[in-house]
Amino acid sequence: MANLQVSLGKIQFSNPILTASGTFGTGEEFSPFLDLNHLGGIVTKAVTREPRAGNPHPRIAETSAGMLNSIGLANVGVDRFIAEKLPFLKGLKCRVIVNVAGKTIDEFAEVIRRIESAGGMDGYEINVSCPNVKEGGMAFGTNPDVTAEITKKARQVTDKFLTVKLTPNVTSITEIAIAAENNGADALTVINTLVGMAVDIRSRKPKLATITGGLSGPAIKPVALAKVFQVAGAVKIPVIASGGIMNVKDVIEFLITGASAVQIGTANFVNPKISEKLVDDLDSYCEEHQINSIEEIIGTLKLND
Amino acid sequence: MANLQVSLGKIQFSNPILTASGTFGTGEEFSPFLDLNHLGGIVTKAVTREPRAGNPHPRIAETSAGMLNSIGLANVGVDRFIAEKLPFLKGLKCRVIVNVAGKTIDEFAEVIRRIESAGGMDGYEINVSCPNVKEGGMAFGTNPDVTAEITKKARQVTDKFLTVKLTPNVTSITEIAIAAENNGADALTVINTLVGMAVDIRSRKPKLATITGGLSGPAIKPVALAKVFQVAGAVKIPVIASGGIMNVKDVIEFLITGASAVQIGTANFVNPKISEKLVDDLDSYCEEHQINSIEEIIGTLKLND
Amino acid sequence: MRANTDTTIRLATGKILAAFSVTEDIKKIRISHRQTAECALPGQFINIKTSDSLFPLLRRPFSINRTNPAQGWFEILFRVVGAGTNALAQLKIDSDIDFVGPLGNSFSLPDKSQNSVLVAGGLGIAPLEFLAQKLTEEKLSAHLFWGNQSSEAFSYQKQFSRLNLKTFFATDDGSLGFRGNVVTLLERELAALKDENICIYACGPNPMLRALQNFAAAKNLTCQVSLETMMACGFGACMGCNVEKADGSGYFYVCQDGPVFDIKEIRIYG
Amino acid sequence: MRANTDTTIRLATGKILAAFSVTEDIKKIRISHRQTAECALPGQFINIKTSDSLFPLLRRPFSINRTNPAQGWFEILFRVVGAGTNALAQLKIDSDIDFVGPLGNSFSLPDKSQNSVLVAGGLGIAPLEFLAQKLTEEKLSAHLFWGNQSSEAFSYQKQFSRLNLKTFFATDDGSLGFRGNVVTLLERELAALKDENICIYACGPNPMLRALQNFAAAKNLTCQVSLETMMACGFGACMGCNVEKADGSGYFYVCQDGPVFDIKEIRIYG
Ligand SMILES: Cc1cc2nc3c(=O)[nH]c(=O)nc-3n(C[C@H](O)[C@H](O)[C@H](O)COP(=O)(O)OP(=O)(O)OC[C@H]3O[C@@H](n4cnc5c(N)ncnc54)[C@H](O)[C@@H]3O)c2cc1C
Ligand SMILES: Cc1cc2nc3c(=O)[nH]c(=O)nc-3n(C[C@H](O)[C@H](O)[C@H](O)COP(=O)(O)OP(=O)(O)OC[C@H]3O[C@@H](n4cnc5c(N)ncnc54)[C@H](O)[C@@H]3O)c2cc1C
Ligand SMILES: Cc1cc2nc3c(=O)[nH]c(=O)nc-3n(C[C@H](O)[C@H](O)[C@H](O)COP(=O)(O)O)c2cc1C
Ligand SMILES: Cc1cc2nc3c(=O)[nH]c(=O)nc-3n(C[C@H](O)[C@H](O)[C@H](O)COP(=O)(O)O)c2cc1C
Ligand code: FES
Ligand code: FES
Repeated sequence: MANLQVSLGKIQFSNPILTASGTFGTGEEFSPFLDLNHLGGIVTKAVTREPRAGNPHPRIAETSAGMLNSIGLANVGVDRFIAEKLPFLKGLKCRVIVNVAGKTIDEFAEVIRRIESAGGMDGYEINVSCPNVKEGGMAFGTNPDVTAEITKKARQVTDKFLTVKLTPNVTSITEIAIAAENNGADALTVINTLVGMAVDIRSRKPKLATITGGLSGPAIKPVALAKVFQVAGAVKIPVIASGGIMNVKDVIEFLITGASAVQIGTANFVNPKISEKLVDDLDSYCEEHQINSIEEIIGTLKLND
Repeated sequence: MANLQVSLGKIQFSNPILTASGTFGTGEEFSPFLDLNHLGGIVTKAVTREPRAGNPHPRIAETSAGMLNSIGLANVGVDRFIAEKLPFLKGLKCRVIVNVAGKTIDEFAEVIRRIESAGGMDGYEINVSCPNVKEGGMAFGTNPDVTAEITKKARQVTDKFLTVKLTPNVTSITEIAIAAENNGADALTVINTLVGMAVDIRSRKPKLATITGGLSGPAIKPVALAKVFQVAGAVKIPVIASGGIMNVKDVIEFLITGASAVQIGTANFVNPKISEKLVDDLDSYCEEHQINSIEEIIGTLKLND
Repeated sequence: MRANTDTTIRLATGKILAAFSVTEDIKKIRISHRQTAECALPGQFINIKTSDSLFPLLRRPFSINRTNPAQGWFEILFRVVGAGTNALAQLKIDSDIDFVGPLGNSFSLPDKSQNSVLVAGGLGIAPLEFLAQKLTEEKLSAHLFWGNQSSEAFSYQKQFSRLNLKTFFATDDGSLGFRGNVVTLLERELAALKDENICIYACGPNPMLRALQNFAAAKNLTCQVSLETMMACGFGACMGCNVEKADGSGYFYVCQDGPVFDIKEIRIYG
Repeated sequence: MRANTDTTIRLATGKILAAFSVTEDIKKIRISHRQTAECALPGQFINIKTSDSLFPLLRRPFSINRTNPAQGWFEILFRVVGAGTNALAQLKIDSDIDFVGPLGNSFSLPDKSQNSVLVAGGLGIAPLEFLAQKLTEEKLSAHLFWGNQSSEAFSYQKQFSRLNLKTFFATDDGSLGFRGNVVTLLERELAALKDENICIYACGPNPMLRALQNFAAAKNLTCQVSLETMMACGFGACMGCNVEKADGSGYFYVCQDGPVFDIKEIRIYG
C-alpha cells in the first residue's frame, strides 16, 4: 500500500479521489455500488437557500466523448438538505464538501452559515461557475470582483475548508483564481463545464430546453488540463482538478500537471463504481512505479529536456 | 440537384462547404483525393509577412474525439506564397480565401496589400485567434480594441470579402464579434481552436513542445455550436462555422443554428475526400427532405414549442 | 405505481445467450443473469454500457422484455437507431454485457376484478410483453392493442401465442389490422368490451401517449404509462430525466419516480 | 533518399487476406490491394483508419513490411500498444481496411559495390524487411542487426529464411544473441566485416538512432534512417510531423521529406 494521503492546506484527504458535484447526488445514491468511506471525499450536489426545481425537460444530451447538461441546480434547498441529508453525510468517514450556489452574492454565505449552525461539514465548494442558471452561476464566476466578494463573505461565516469552483468560459482564468485566493479561498476547483450546445436536426430544436448547457466528459479533458496548468502556476493554494477524468492515467496526468486532488464527474454515470476503483488503481499504479507517497508526483511536470 | 448556393453578402459560394485554414494546405495537397472545384471554397493555411518555421516538435497529440496542435503558423511567408502558390490558386474555379496572420497589428494589412498587388484572391480571413504563437494570434483576438483596429486596417487595403476568425477562449465572444462587424468585417468565422493540453505520464512531459495547444475535432463541436448561436444572434453579418464538423448532420446542425457556410478542418485528416463528399451528401439530404435551396434552412432553429 | 421494493440495484455483468432478429432493425438479446431474472418486475429497465469505447459514452436504458427465472435469463427488445443500439446489435453470443439494474418502479398489477388493456406503440411492446407474461402467470387475461407504422413488426406476433392475450393490431397504412392509430382502434373496440372496470397499461411514442391521456381523461379510465427520456445515470443521481408534473408543481424523475406513472400525474412532451 | 516518383497517393480500400500473431502482442496483417503491392517502395508507409468510430480519431501510420506484387497483396507488422493497434488487431479476415498510401519517400538502394547493413530496433524491422526483400530481388546480400528487449520476437526469424540476409541478434537480457544494445553489437561486428564501403539502413527507437548517429559520424559511414513521429494527415497538409534539421535552419516534415533521411541531416529527439 502506497501512501495516497494528500494534504490541501488545512484539510487532509485519505486519497486524492473525490467525486464531482452534481454527478454523485449526496453519495447515498451510490451506496449500492461502492463503499463511500474508501473515497477521498464526496462533493455534494449544489445546495441553494430556496428549493429549486431546476430547468425544463430535456436536460441532457450526449455529444462526442461528452455530454451536455442543463440541470439548473435542482435541489431541495438548504433546510431540507440539513434535515434529510446531513445526518447520513455526518455518518461517513470520508470527507464531505458541500457545493453551494446562490442567486445573490449574499446567498452563498447564508447557505454555509445555516449548515454551520447545524454542525457543519468538512468544507464548502463555492459554485460560481454553473452555466445553467440565469441569475448568479457563471455570471458571478466570470467577474473577478464578484468572485472576490462571494469568497470573502463565505470566509466570514466559516473557518472550514473553502474551495472556489472556477469556470473555463473566461478570457483569463488566472485573474479569477487570484481574486478567490486573495479573499480567503483555501483551494480552487478547476474546472466546471464548458458552455455547449446540440441541435436535433429532425425537429430543428436545441437538444436542451435551455438551448445551451454545460459540456463535460473526456471531450473537455484537454481544456481542463490547460486550465489546471495555468491556475497552478498562478496561485499558491492547492488546485482540485475536474474535467473528463475516466481512468487512472487521467488522474496521474492531472496530478503531474499540478492538481493536489481530482474530482470524478461524468464517469460516475458510465461506471457507478469508478471512483472507488480509481482509488485501487491509483494504489496499484504507485506500487508498480515505486511511488511511496502520491504527493511525490504532484506538480512534477517536466518542462525542459 | 438542390440549389446549394449561399450568398455571404458580397460573395457567393457554389455551396456552403469550405475547408478550414491549416487543415487543407493550399489545396494542392488534396488534389490526389478530390476535385477542388466542387468545393464551395478553400481557406489557405495562414500566411504571414515573414516565413515562419513554426514550433518545435512534437506539434500534435490525439485526445478523446479531438486533437491538439501547436503548428505555430509555419508557412513560407507572403512573398513565396505569391510566387509559388498563387498561380495554382488562381487557376481554381472554387472560391479561395487566404488566411492571414501577423505578429503586429500592421502586419495583417501588409500581407493582404501584397497579395492584392499580385492580383488578389476572393477574400481574406483574419486570424486573430491562433493559440499557438507568442506574439499576436490569440492575444489580439481576445481584445476587442485590437481586433477592431486590425479589421479596420485590413478593410483599408481591400474591398474583397473579409472574414474575421474568432477565438472561443474569451468571456464574451459577442463583444469581439461586434468589434469586427463595426470595423468592416463582411463575415465572422466561428471558432478557432480551444486552448488545451495533454501529458505523457511515462515521461511526465507535455505531449506538445509548447505545453498547451489548440484543441479541434468532434470534441469541440458543442462549444462551436454555442458560439455560432451567440454570435449569429449578436451581429447582422453572416457567420461561417468551424469546429468538429465530421458529417452532413453536423453541417445541418450548424446551418440551422445560424451559420451561412461551414469549414471542414480536422475531418480532412481522417478522410481526405470528406469535403467533396459533404457537398454530395448535402445535396442528397436536401433532395430527401424536399429542400429546394440550402438557404432555406439557415438560422431556422426553433426555440419554442 | 408499485414502488421498487427490491432495493438491490447492481452493477452487473451478464452473458449473451442468444440474439435474434425480429425484423431487419428490431433485435432481441437474451442475457443470462440469475438475480435480475428472478427479481425484475414488469416496467423495470436496465442501463447498458453498449460499447467498451468512449463512443457512445453514456449507457442506454432498455426495458426488461421477458424473464425466465428458472433458467436464469431475461431478454431485451430494441430497434437499431443510433450508436448505442448499433453497438448492441454487434455483440456476439457468449460475450459479456455490462449493465446496471434492475432500475425504476414497476406496473401495479390489476386486482382480480379488473380487465387489463395493454396499449403499445411500436417498440413500446417491450415492457408490456413482460407485463403480459406476469398476468399470464397470475392466470389473468388481457387485451393487447399494438400499433405500428407498417405490418413489418407483426411477424413478432407468434411470440404472443404463449401469453393469455387477445390481440388487436393497427398500422398506419392499414397493411395489417386496423388502418389508423392504435388509440382510435382502442376507442372503437372498447365500446365492444362493454366493461368499465378496466385498467390500461401503455408504452409508446409521445403523440400516442398524449392521445391516450385525452382519451383516458374523457372516459375516466385509469391508465399506467411507462415513459422514455434521455438518461445518464438511471438511478437518481444526475437529475437529467425530468418530466413535468401535471399540476405544474415541479418534476418527476423518470428513472426513479418512474418509468411507470399514472397518466393523470404527468405532462407529456412533444 | 529516393524521392517518391510514383505520385499516385490514393485513399484506398483493401481487404484483409490474413492475420498472424508473431508474438502475443506483435501482429502481421496481409492486405489485398494490387496497386499498392505493385508500386510501393521500401521505406514507404500507409496511413490506416483503424476504426469506424471516433476512437481513435486519427489514422495510424504503418510501414509497408513486405509486398507480393504478383498476388496483389502487401503486409504490415505492428505491436499492439494503444487504441489504434488494438482496433487493428481485432479486424477480421475478409473485412475492408481503409488506408491512404503509399506515402513518403523511400530508401535509396545501394550501388552494386556497396555492402548493405540493416540495423533494426524492435519493430523497426518492419520497413527493413521490405528493403531486404528488394535487395534479395536485386540479388544483393545484406547483414541484418536486430535488437530486441527479449528473445520473444525472434520467433520471427524464420521469416528471414527467404531473404538473402546474414543475421546478428542482440537482446537486452542476453536471452538470444549478443547481450546489450544492437549498436554496440554492430560496432563489434563491423570491425570483422573489414569493409569500409558499407551503407547502413536503420529504423528503431530514438535512443538507438542517436547512438547510431554518433557511431556513423565517428566512422564516417553513410546511414539512411527511417523516422517515426506523430502524424495527422500523412501527406504534407497538417505540418504536424516536423523534425529539426541538423543545421538548425528549420524543420523537415517526416511524412513528405521522409520518413527516410540521411542520418547526418536531422536532429534526433529524446
Ligand atoms: C426507461 C427506458 C426504457 C427503454 N426501453 C427501450 C426498449 O426496451 N427498447 C428500445 O429499443 N429502446 C428503449 N428505450 C430507448 C432506448 O434507450 C433508445 O432507443 C436508445 O437510447 C437509442 O440509443 P442509440 O445510441 O442507438 O441512439 P442515439 O444515438 O442515442 O440516437 C440516434 C437517433 O435516434 C433517435 N432516437 C433515440 N431514441 C429513439 C427511440 N426510442 N426511437 C426512435 N428514435 C430514437 C435520436 O433522436 C437520434 O436521432 C428505453 C428508454 C428508456 C428511458
Ligand atoms: C512512418 C511511420 C511508420 C510506422 N510504422 C510502424 C510499423 O510498421 N509498425 C508499428 O507497430 N508501428 C509503426 N509506426 C508507429 C505506429 O503508427 C504507432 O505504433 C501507432 O500509431 C500506435 O497507435 P496506437 O493507437 O495503438 O497507440 P496510441 O494510443 O497512439 O499510443 C498508446 C501508447 O503507446 C505509446 N506509443 C505510441 N507509439 C508507440 C510505439 N511506436 N512504440 C511504443 N509505444 C508507442 C504512446 O506513447 C502511448 O503511450 C509507424 C509510425 C510512423 C510515423
Ligand atoms: C449532470 C451534471 C450536473 C452537475 N451539477 C453540478 C453542480 O450542481 N455544481 C457544480 O459545481 N458542478 C456541477 N457539475 C459539474 C461537475 O461537477 C464537473 O465539474 C464537470 O462535469 C466536469 O467534470 P467531468 O468531465 O468529470 O464530468 C455537473 C455536471 C453534470 C454532468
Ligand atoms: C493542424 C491544424 C492547423 C491549423 N492551422 C490554422 C491556421 O493556420 N489558421 C487558422 O485560422 N486556423 C488554423 N487551425 C484551426 C482550424 O482552421 C479550425 O478552425 C479548427 O481546427 C476547428 O475546426 P475542426 O474541429 O473542424 O478542426 C488549424 C487547425 C489544425 C488542426
Ligand atoms: S437518469 Fe439520472 S436521475 Fe434519472
Ligand atoms: S503528417 Fe501531416 S504534414 Fe506530415
